[in-house]
Amino acid sequence: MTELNIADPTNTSVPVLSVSGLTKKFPGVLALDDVSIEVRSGEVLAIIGENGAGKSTLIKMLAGVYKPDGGTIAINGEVQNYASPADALKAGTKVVFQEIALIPEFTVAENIFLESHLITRIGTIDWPEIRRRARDIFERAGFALDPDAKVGDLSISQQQLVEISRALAHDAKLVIMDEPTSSLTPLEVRHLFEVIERLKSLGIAIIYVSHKLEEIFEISDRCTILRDGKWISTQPTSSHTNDSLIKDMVGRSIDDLFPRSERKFGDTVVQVDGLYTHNRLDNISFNVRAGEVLGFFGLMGAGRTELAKAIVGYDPISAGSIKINGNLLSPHSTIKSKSLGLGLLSEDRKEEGLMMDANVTRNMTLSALQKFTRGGFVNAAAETKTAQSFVDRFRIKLAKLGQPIRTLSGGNQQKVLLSRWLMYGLEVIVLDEPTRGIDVGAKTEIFALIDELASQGLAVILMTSEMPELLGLSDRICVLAEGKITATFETSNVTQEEILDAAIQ
Amino acid sequence: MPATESIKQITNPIKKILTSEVGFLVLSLLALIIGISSFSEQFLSAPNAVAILHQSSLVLIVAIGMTVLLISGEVDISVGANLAFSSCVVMAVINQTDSIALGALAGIAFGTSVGFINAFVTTVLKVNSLIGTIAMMMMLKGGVFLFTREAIQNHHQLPLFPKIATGFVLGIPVPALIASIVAIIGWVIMTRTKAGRLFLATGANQKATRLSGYSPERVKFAAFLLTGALTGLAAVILASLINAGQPTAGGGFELIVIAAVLLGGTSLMGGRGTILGTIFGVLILKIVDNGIILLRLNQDYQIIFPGIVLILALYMDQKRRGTTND
Amino acid sequence: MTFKNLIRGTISGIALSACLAASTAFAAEMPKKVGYITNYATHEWYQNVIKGMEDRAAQLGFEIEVIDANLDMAKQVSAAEDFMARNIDVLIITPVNEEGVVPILRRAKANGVPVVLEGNPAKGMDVLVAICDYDTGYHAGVASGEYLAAKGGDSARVMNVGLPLLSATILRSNGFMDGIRTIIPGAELTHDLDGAGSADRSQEVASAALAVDANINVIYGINDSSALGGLQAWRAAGLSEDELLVVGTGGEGLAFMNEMAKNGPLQLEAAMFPEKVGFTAIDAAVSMFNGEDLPEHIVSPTTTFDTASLSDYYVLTSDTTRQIQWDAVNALVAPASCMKYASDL
Amino acid sequence: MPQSNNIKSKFSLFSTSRGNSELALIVSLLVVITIFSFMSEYFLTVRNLTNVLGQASIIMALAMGVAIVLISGEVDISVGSVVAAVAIPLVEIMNATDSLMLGIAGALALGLMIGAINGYLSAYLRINSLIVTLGTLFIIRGFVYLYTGKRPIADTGYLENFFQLGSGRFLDILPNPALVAGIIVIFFIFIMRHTRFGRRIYAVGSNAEVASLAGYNVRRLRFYCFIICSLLASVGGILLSSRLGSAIHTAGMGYEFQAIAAVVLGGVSLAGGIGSLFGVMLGVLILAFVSNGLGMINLPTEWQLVITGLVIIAAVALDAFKKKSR
Repeated sequence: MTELNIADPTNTSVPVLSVSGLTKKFPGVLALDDVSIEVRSGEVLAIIGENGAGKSTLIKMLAGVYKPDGGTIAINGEVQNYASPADALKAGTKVVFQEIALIPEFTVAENIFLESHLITRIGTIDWPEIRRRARDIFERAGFALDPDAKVGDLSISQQQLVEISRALAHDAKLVIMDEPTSSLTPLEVRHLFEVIERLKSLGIAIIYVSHKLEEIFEISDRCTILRDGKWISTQPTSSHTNDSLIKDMVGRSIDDLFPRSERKFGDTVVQVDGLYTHNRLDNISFNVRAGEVLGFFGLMGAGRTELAKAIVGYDPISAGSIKINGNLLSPHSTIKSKSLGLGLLSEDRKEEGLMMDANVTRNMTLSALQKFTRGGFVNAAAETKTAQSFVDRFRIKLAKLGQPIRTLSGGNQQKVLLSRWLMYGLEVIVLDEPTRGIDVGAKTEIFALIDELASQGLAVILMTSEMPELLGLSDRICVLAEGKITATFETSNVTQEEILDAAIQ
Repeated sequence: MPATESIKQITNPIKKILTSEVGFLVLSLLALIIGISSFSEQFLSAPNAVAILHQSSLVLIVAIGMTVLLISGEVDISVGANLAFSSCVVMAVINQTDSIALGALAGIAFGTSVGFINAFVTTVLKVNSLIGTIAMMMMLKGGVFLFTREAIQNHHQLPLFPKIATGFVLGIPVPALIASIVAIIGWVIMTRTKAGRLFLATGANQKATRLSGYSPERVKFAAFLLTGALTGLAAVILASLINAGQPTAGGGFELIVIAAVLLGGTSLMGGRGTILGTIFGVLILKIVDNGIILLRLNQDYQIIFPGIVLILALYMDQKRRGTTND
Repeated sequence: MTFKNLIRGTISGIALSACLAASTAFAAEMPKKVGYITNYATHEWYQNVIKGMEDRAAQLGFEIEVIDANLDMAKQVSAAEDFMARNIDVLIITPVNEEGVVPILRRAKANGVPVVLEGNPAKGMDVLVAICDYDTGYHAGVASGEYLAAKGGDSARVMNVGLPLLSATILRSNGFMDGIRTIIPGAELTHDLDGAGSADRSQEVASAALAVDANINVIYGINDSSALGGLQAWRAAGLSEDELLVVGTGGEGLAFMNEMAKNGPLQLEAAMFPEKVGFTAIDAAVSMFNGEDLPEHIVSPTTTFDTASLSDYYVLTSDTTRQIQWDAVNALVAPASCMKYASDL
Repeated sequence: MPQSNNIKSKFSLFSTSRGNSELALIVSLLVVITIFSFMSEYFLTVRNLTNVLGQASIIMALAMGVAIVLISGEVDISVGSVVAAVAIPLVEIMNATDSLMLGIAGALALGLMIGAINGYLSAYLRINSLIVTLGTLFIIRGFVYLYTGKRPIADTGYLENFFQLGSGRFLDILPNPALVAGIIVIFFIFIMRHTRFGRRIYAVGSNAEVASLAGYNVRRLRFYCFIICSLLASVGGILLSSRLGSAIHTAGMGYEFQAIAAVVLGGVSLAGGIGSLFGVMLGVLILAFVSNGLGMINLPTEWQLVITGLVIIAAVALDAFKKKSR
């Protein structure tokens, strides 16, 4: 760890990681089928693929979570046989999962030594040594972290740094990052890339898993593509184009990610005036017309989700007014907002959207139940018929309507949740990160759906941290920073730089 | 591993039949009936059936409310103490007014108001319902003795009152008839109405339910009120059965009710459960209870068996579903 | 044997009452503070015991403080500690459990606090004021046998709604069966049930038992709740009440009085006069305070009365209150010792 | 004891929210003591205060165990029955061998076995621990009744050290049970703060998946927590038995509710991962002093129940309110 040898990515010594013929079966599915990869010291290997391509199965085997059914994993040429994630870490592999694996109640320093708290001679925990070692790591890696801070109080990007510090504390030779930027702001992404460069310079091999193609081009040296559990290709990233990557990933080419039909704006539907919440939003005012997509862009913590939840009556407001077609949202509740035709598609499908054990129909008809209800009784036949029509219309892939929603893919789950509101019939829909954790194929379909809804006259408020999505879908863009709207643009005459400038204020 | 599980379910048709919500319970019940009746011929006699129905009725009425409440993601430990207090209220009001109807109404109203306070403490004061209703149980157990120092008798000797619970309509004991009506209404609510959907939705995902334009607090409020009202109704029957209001009644009642509901397959975490399952859960527990007396076993087994049955049932349920709590 | 016992008991009982009366009447010193740790203050029995104590203490001009162990032995030990911390003069205890109270007696002795036990004897005690549970059941059994015989019956099939949790209640049940067999030797214990001492549970278990075999003619309850719960089960089963005899025990509240007023199956009540127990316990406490010698067991009288003689002992003064007839109760004589104790079980 | 700024800051009274809730508990305890000191002249005496420490010792031992299980993300409500069960081998072995130590060993062995059963069913078979321990609560009590025939088992040898354990005082001032409970409290506060084992329990309760990724054997850790809990309940059972000089079949009934109430009052989250044993100790003492004080001022049981219930609801509601406004 102390030696800082600058690795040459092209050297021919033993690779840090060499995987050969790795196979994993689950009952009825071949999740990973004979995959071989190699990563060398100081190299970034990107792994891309749609959801279900086998990326997470591969990572989990490298992390020691799953046991392979076939093939080998070798670190520095030594074949490994992991019984647990702790073994993988001992062998030098550290995975930074998308869902950060830290204990929020513990301090930064304690989390770094979570695997094995440093102890004194008598076996008690050596707190001073833990703090000292944590500080050493931060100094060496250049992280601005406080060892005594509680992890639960840190931002996601700071928590990632804690995770990376864990890798350094254990002299990891291979760091695997699973969708590390999905919750990061552009600025934080820049910081992360600097950290990755520093890790490379420390001779650490990196596997970088992401959906975001522009990041792949920027950070990775080589790129492995998986599809349906199979290895498709491994090439220097520079030999790829955007289109060639997408084509290899989905097995077909996607001509246009963001279809845009002709939109006709109607009257103003949403009027928000001087909105405040007690801890975040600060004098928010805007209007949205029928058939218009208003995009809200902001860095992490700028208040996008807070705004989304406040305008639909989910979270309380301290001042200001929200009017839908001139009707005041009062009392401030989701019951009232729904009656005014305003609804939110939450960013957190699992926590705030799905009823995991319930079936597809039940999930889809939750908001629109009243439509099938006469005198309190639900007409199940009408309900099923309507649900089926939405399944057909949005091409939701499922075996039967009665299957539990947890068995659907993320993209199909999202379509069900969108159907939940469309079945009800909204005037305004608030979409908070509508494509988070959804693969490219399904994303395109959802983009098209949003476009179609707008062209049919729905007012759309889109909260997003993804620049292409923002620019591809919105008619106008509001930029949020620290709970305030710092700028409003027409999408047709704005650049990414202008938007970022406004967001960083 | 959700994906594999679904495949397991689809690929194994035999397992699929066994995973039907009540299949396992029906089999257990049949096994019990056959087992006990082969040792005791009185088991299947009419008087014994009536005795089982009487006793099951009280538990079932409250268990229907508890099922709805657990499905909504909350619990009420105070039902036993509420039962005792409400039965005293029933008898006291009958003594005051000479009206059985007013007494019954007062009992149900009292039970409901306890449910109201539980709902308030849980949904407004945001106290965990397990803790809040344990505290309510303590307060009711104390409060009932502030209300009456001793069992309240049927002072005016209204002969009609004790006859309600011991009477028959169309050959069916009245309590069983009332319990059946309650169970049918409960079943209709949970399977056929919007309200039932909202109880399930609230328990399955409270945040999603709120975002879908409903108030989970109101839903839970309704579930607590329902549980309280049904406890009051059970108290009317109890008072009629023993022809008195008994402040010490209902000891351990909450545990039997909850055990029966859980045995019936309702999830402690909310969002899953059926009225049909609860009916079988109650019958199984009460038949075991009855069988122990019938077979002249040591009555101490009456607390051992439910414990074993409960653990076993949950284990089997988990095996059948192929899920764990991990 | 039993007859002899009875005679002996009667004589010494009279002597004792006289001695107690004398001691309290002439006692120069009254304790300032007497503490009573009851078993279960919310039960009617103990409420009437406490009432008797309060009335007697008021007569003698001091106050009594009560702490309720609420059926928790640990709480009883704590209560004893609390009383001793408050420098109580005499401690009266109704043990939640006769073994669990032994260390308290030892500690009280070490602290020089005299202790009167009520209800159950325990090792290391100085004095016990109690009714005789076995005797009470026994005499009720004899009376039942006589009642049945008088009606021309020669068989008794008994459902005992018991409470095997406590030794006192086991003694009552055993006494009842032994007593009834002195008149009807072939009396049979058809059902021996655990009704948990509560009306609702008694009703439940009795219902199940009657479903098995409803061919009984006597229901014995170890307390009034058990007897009435058994009777309600009988009614719920829709059986004829003509040939049924119900025998209650305790006479602690109003429930049995209401039922007896109907002149239905509840014809006999084994009354235990909790007020008298409290009264006697206070007198014993005063004697202890003055260092007088007392017999180890002071028996508080019980008797079995029927619907006709009920009013000799208790009169309803309103819907919710009753008045004990002290003259009649004080005229009852108690034996010096019981026929059987818990230690004989 | 290794001390660092980190730990100091974590547990100092003013710097963190955790510290705040402990401070609030200390203040509450002082308020309770002050109020009762004015209401009864005997309350604020060395004798009474030390008495209360002795009286609280049993619930204290139980609460420590329950808290550790709750922190690990599970729950154990069988502790009340364990208290009664372990007294049986304790007294039986003592009577047979005249050795207190052998008796204690027997009691702890039974506690270990019960803990292992609870732990195996909950941690390894992954049956919901609330239901498992609800089941064993019934089962153990039932077997206690069966074995004892509902008769007390006396310490026939009158072992002096057995009496002294429950009723003697250390240095003539501190009741021995309080000394035992104090040692347990200090030992486990230390374990939970300063050993890998303790920190791992917190991690498991906070997020079992993260803990598993960090290489912890989550199931085994939880299994150990159940064993610790049962062993501590056994210590409670031994202390109670020594105070009673016998094994009593009804001992410990309802103690599970008292222990959980104290643990939650002490700031342990029912969801796991959060809470300190120091807070739990304060929670136990608050309830013990309230109970003692109410007895000192001669308040009847019914009022004590009502007030204890109100105290619990108020404390938990206040805590929920604080969390919300944060």
